[in-house]
Amino acid sequence: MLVEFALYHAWLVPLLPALAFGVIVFLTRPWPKLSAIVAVGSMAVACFFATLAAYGVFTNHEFVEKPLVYATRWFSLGLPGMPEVQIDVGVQLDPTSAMMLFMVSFIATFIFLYSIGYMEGDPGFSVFFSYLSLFGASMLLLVISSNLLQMFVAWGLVGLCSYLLIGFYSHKISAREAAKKAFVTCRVADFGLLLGLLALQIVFGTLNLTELSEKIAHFEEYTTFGMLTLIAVLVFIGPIGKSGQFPLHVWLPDAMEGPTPVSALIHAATMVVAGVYLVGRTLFLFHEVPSAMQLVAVTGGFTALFAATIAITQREIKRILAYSTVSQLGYMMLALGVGSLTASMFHLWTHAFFKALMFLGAGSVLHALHHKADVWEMGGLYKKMPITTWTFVIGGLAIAGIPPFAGFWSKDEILVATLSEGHYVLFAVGAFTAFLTAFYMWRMIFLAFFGEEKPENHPHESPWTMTVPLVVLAVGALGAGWVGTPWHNVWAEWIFFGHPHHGPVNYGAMLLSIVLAAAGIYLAYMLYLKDAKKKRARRLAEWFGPVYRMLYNKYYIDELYLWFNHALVDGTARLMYLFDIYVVDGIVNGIGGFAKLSGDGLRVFQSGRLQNYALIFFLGVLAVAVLMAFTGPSAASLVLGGVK
Amino acid sequence: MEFPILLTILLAPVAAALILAFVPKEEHMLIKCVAAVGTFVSLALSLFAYFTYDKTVGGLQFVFGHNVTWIKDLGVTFFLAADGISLPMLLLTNLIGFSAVFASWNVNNRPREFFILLMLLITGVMGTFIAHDLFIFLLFYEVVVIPIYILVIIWGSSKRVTKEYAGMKLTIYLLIGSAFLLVGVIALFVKTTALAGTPDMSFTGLAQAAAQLSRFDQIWLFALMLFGFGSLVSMWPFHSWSPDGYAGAPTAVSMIHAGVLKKIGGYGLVKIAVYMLPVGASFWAPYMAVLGVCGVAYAALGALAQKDLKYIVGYSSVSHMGYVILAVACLDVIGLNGAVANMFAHGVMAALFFSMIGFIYEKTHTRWIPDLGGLARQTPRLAAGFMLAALASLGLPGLVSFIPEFTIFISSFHNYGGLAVIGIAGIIITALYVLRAGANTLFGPPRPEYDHLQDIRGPEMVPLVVLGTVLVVGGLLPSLLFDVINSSVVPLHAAISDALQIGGKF
Amino acid sequence: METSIYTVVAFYGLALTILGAATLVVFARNIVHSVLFLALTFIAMAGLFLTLDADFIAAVQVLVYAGAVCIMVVFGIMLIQRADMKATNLFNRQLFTGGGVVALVVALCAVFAGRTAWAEMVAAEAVPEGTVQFIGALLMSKYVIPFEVAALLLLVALIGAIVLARDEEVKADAGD
Amino acid sequence: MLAISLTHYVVLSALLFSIGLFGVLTKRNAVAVLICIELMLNAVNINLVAFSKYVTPTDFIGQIFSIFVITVAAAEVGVGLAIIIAIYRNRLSVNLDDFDWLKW
Repeated sequence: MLVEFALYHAWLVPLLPALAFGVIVFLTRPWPKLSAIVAVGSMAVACFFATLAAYGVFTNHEFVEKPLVYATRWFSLGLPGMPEVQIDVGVQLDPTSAMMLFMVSFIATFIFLYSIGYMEGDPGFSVFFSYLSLFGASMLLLVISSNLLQMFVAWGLVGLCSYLLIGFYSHKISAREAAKKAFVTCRVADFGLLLGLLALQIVFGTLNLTELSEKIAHFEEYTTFGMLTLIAVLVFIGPIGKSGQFPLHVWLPDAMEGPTPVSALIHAATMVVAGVYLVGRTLFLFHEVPSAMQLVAVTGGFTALFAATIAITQREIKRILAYSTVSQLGYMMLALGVGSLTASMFHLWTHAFFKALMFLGAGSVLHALHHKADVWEMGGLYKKMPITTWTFVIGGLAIAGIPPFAGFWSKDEILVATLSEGHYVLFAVGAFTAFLTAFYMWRMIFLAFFGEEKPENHPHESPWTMTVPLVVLAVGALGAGWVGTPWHNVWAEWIFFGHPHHGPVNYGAMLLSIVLAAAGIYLAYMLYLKDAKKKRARRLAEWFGPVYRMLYNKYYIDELYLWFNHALVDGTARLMYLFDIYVVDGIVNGIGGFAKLSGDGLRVFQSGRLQNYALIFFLGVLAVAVLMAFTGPSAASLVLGGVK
Repeated sequence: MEFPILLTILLAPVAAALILAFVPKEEHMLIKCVAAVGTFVSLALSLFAYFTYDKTVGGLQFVFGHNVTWIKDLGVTFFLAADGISLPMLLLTNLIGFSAVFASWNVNNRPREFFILLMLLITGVMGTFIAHDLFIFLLFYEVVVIPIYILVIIWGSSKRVTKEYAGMKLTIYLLIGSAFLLVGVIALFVKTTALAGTPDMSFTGLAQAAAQLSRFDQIWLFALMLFGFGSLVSMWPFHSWSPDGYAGAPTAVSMIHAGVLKKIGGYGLVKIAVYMLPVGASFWAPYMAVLGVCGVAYAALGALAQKDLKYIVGYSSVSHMGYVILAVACLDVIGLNGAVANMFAHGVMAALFFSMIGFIYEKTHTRWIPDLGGLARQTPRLAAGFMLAALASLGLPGLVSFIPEFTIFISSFHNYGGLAVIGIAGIIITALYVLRAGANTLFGPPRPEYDHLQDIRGPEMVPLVVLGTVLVVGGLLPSLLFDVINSSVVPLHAAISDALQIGGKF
Repeated sequence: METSIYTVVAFYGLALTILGAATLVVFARNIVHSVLFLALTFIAMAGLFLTLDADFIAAVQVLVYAGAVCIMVVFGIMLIQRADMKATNLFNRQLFTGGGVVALVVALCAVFAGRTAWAEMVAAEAVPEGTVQFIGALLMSKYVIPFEVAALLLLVALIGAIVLARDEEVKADAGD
Repeated sequence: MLAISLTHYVVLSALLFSIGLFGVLTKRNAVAVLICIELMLNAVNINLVAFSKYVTPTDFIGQIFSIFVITVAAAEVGVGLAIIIAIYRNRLSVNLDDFDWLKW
């Protein structure tokens, strides 16, 4: 009964946090505690409904083939009977969206809870929770959208929340600039996505997901140019920005300027995977276009490796995690690119748990160390912060891909999918990235939590509101992958594209990934913990000087963009402005000046002297007289205007 | 005879102005209250009209005075009527007019004259939107120009250009535009009268007679009207009055000017030029599209180079009007819908933007971005309003301007392909300059010299509340806006396409 | 029409006097001399009117112009010019342009004069003797209204002249 | 040959008028300009009286007209001199070159 209600009222899930946003902004803002209760409470209720809805979906196999869709008209143009454009808003529930609905609301609930402790005493406490609630609402709306435009709206709103939350410490110039960068970068990507949506609307006349998937399946290309290819590429530009794929990943590391719960929720677990989710939702489109699939896979694989190499050299704890997020998102894209929705969504699911966990852990550390972010300045935290440390270690094991932690199963699934589709190069890239991931993650863990204690630090364990979410997420990081083991893959039975995929268990790949992960951890152990005194790491960095510097400076991509932005865009702008004031306005003022000049010219006759006027008057009389004398009176009367 | 609602809406501010003339000039509070009541009556009635408009029937409603002959020999009647295109504009005028009164709450330099002129200005603008007679339309348009000039040169402010220059430029530009328009209108009237036999100045009458005009006539008449309405709507390259004019004008005038006055151009383009001269419109459409796109890209880049807040919004409004031109150039149902809706959306957003900038200027005495910063800490409500307007300006989904822009994009992408892409790319630049302005004004380290500033409160909140509500509600429920517009755009488009088929094009 | 030799001589003599005196009016450098030559012009003009059988006009000319106007101008000059009377009546900067325009006027008049068939206009009758009674009767009957208007005009001019020429201070006291 | 016809008077009148005009246009002294206007009016009078004699000898139109002209001329001189005196009192000058008040 209740399940039924939740299934058919799934729009309540985003609506509740949206209401919380309104309530906090207009009513409870002066009372921080109350605001927090409203936000967490509404999210918890939303999570409850989401769980029920997800339960309803995952107990009924009909929804796999035929998603539950209910929608209403948002607006339409043209004749009421046969509109030229009709956009619906509605809910589309299928296993993928139900999974996301549950995951987002679940993680959001705990991160909201965590924020109560983390944001304690901040002057913008209520505002923070209002933003968080708005974000929750938008993200949940995005997840259940049945229409691409509706999704785009939610997509824009999560971008807005991301902007507001990154720039939450708005008095810091770095935060302000990071927020702006995030928004503008995503805006560039949204431009592509918007074009893609427009093309879809124009070609297929609808943006409803279900209708589109049917129409595209029966779409035959008549042109050689390939409308579908174009559309697919355009649509993919959106996820490139939102999910931090190369080359639009630059905003994501900077986004760590926001409070840590924000990084955990938005920039690790939920919003950044929206791009992956979108590609997953529109996989019917990409599936028709092999070259677009290729693009997705290559972009994903490259991003995974690229970000991992940068992460090796970074020093700030959240920055390392950010590059790791970029890298993991690359994995998800890679999985989509090779056509495996199963593997991609699986990784998305497990990643949400362990990455949120690690960010919250990092937040706990920062909270304890008063926002000292450099891992080299930490060390030995495990003694004072046991819960944080051990949950963080679980996260580290999960992301490195050590069985039976969650990350192992999903990463293995991706690698196997890549291999089985015959992408050997991408497989190699993925495998190497797995090694790098294990290495840089454990580098960070060894440096921050183990090793020698630094006397100037006075860490302490965080309050229960912060540790409870850590423990819950650690359980998730441990067990979330068990639903998709190769031996009994429940996950693949529910979430797939086309038909469920059941390959044989690939022990070779599994073994390889375990070995690589272990090797990475061991290497990190050797370099940073066991022989830390020998300063091998420093010497290594010196040997590879230019490479190290290039990695440390993130391949100078930020500088390139900065140059592009300042020199080209601003330069053109200034040029245009000068053009405007000197040429366009010059012409306008020139016309005005011409009028003034001719006035000045005629002023000579307006001397103000009586006799001068008399002279001119007589000249006029003479002219009329001459006219009459030499042309006759009729012509003169014509000139004089009908004087008879 | 039913209640003459349009006439009442039109005359409420006039009545307020008349009462104001008898209020002692020292009674500042009373003066402002009278102005507020006058505009509120109009606002309430126009809301009522908007929501009682029968969308299923469409067409002209609330007809008044179609049989009140005014000038018999010219066929002029005092014909007031509203349809789905004029109602949003009327509502917009009143929303902004009402907010503008409160945005000028702190005007203490000769407030009585200020508010009388403001009331006349609002009346003139409303008149243009509900007139269904071309002569009356032009008459109300001329009523608008004079108060604007006086308001700018007395209550304006001099920055890069002096307020006298700004006021002069604004007025002369508008008058030149209207002079060309007048020539076009007279030529149209003379030609249609010759064709139809009896003089008729009503829109419908002119349109019916104009259908028989030759293709050549339609083309040059449309060119005149395009120039006239184009310079009014700040179509590139006839836009340069707009940034200077707004920068020089007092807040309320900037609000009304950017919010609604500019829209008279777009409205006239749709409801007069395109409606009466469809063949000419289809000839000029590609050129219009090019000018529209030029305007979008050019003005967006221009805004990027600005450091004065009002100049940014001034250029931004030129850029947004580029979208309107582009949409009108599409000449289809989606584009025309988008054009009208975008005018509404931009009006609300620009008015909110200008009112917030007005408050910033009033409090800090500067609009120069490098001198500002960190205001979000000292004046959070002001910052919220500013950001709301900024986000609407960059077309954030969920706010009122997104769906209109989206419909414009559909239609222009469909009709003009690559050209439209350049226009759509404008959203990136828009985001860049809007966010830059917002960030540098509101965020960053707070400045100690602004610590004493008071946040907006009381009457000053009205523009934020009224316009902000419209921004959000219009964004969440676009059908509120589009159903009304659509009910009149569909028949208008049907008339156009009929004419085009007879004209042998298409 | 035949004219007596005396009339011819009188005409040419008077015409030369008029033109000569008028030229001297314009070219004299002393304004008082100009006025004296003006008086001479007026008197010669009165003679010319006699040759035109307009004795009444001739009388009026002598009375009004040579008498009243000249005296009035002299008084005016006396009120204005206080210093040396030499070089009080010079040309301004547009001497040559003015001369050019005048030359054009003369030329044009010549053209018109040459073109017009004067002889056709001339009526056969002669002017009756004693014009005064005729003019008097006409002024009191047919032209009575213009006559009265002229009287009114003179009255207005009289008052106007007094008001204008009054002293500033007196005006300030009496007026505002 | 010796006959004095209408043409003679007309030519005389034209010449006198031209002299007067020349004076009006070129004299610097306001009084002189006034005098020259009198010359022009007199030239007109010659014309009027001459036409009265030769064209309408019995109607006296021209003569009566010239009486009115003389009346107006007298009034004009009176008012004109008054104006000149008033100006002189204000500006201590009757030099027309000093005055360019006819423009704003």
